[in-house]
Amino acid sequence: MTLLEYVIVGVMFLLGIMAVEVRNLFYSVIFLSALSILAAFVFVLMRAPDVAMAEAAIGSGLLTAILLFTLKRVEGGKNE
Amino acid sequence: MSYFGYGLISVGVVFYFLGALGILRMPDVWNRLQAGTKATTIGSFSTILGVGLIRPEWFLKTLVLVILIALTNPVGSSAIARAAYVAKTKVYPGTTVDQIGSLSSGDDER
Amino acid sequence: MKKLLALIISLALFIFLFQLVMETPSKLLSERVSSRYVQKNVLSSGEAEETSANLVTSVVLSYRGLDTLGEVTVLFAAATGVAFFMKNVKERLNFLFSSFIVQTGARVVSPLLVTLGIYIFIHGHLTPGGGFQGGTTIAITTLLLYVAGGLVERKRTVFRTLEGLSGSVYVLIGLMGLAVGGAFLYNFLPLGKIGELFSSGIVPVIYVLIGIKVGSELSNLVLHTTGGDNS
Amino acid sequence: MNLYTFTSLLLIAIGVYGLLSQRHLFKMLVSLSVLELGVNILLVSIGYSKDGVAPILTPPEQIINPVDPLPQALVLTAIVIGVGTTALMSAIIVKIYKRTGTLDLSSNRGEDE
Repeated sequence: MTLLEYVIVGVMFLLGIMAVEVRNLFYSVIFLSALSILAAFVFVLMRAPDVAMAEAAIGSGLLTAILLFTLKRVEGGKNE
Repeated sequence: MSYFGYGLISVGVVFYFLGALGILRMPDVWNRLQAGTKATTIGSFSTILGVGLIRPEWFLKTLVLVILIALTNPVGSSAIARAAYVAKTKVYPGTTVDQIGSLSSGDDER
Repeated sequence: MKKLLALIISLALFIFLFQLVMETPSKLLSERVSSRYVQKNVLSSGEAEETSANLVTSVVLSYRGLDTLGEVTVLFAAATGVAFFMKNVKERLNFLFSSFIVQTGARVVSPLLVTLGIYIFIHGHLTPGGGFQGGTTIAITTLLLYVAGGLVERKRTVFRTLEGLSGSVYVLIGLMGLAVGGAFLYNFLPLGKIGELFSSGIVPVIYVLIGIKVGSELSNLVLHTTGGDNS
Repeated sequence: MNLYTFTSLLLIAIGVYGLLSQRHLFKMLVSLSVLELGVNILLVSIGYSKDGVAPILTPPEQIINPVDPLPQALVLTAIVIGVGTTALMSAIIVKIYKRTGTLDLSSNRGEDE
């Protein structure tokens, strides 16, 4: 159980750094979505099932969709 | 009854392993998608039904879950495959048949 | 150079917050603010705040009911802002992968998803879930129908009407509590026993209203974000 | 101080680092989302105790040692409002792109000086 927690925390740290640092904006949104799913899992481990349901539905569904729609409107963003 | 459930869970684990192996070994996007989707659909079916057989009071809920997975999983994989085709992903050179290209060569832009 | 400076600043912030959290003592259960909501028995049917089985629902709708009204209003303000900024954006987003299979699948799955959302917010005071989660599920159904080829383009006035209606009824129930019991959002319905569907007074009613409001609000927000003719 | 509080502090630091170092508006939006996620996990982890149970009453017995439900209720509404504010920010970003043609903050610095 504790090994699982350490692995999840490590992966969350890596995903956060990747989401902030990666050049391609599309990859950035996808890493943010994966981070949200892992955060929902952490909420389940913290015995907060209500918050986990809201986070899983919003972080993986609505937030990703809204960010991708924005990205498509600004034509890929042209980062540098 | 519960031994049968454990047997179903073991079958599901084997299918999950085969799916992961297929994702690692297959050459391009569509082959990997096919391996992953087919194997994990059967794996999820037998795992969830096995849990429902071990705890008989949950059996109806697991049946609903199986029906939902049967409805959504093929649709999702077909959407991913079509998106990969539209985005002109690289195709494995051994591929010989391109049915979408021969069917809708003109109106690809919709 | 600038990245190095940002790294130093964020590391300093991290160390500062770490010290702050380390020195905060962890409280016992009896010293918490929420201990009154926690220590309750299934068999008793006591005060108004003690009869919903989900403690989070009890805190959201009994202890902070007025706050929840304010938060739903903030969501409404955000949706209005999105509609204002996207007003002149004419072109719609097109999805090349909205094939026949996806459309049929969306048509089959969407009633099941709406049913799931309604189940979640009706049982919000008994099981995990509630108005916010159910509303989000309904908004995701709207998103699915949009991605599958614009099947919900005509439903905008329905969403707008539902959203305004549920918000008005929320305020109306609060005012009825003010008239009956002398406090805004006073729990004036019969309370019942913990664990049954018709228990804990006005809490399930308000949670259903919040579910409808959040669902239509987020659906409107998604439809505004995708642009097109907002009318 | 448990592991989840540590995680949340790491995420907050990553978000602040992204806000300070990135010069692209969309990346700043993503950084702000990471920061918001960290703050949510921090709030829930304050109420977490190691041997607590989920704050849902199940019919047979009384609840013995639950985790604190107050931060959970706070975070529940904060998440739903967070998606509204993120959508508002992305709408403003689209408007800025339509007006100026770029989202890079370092390229149009000369206009407002």
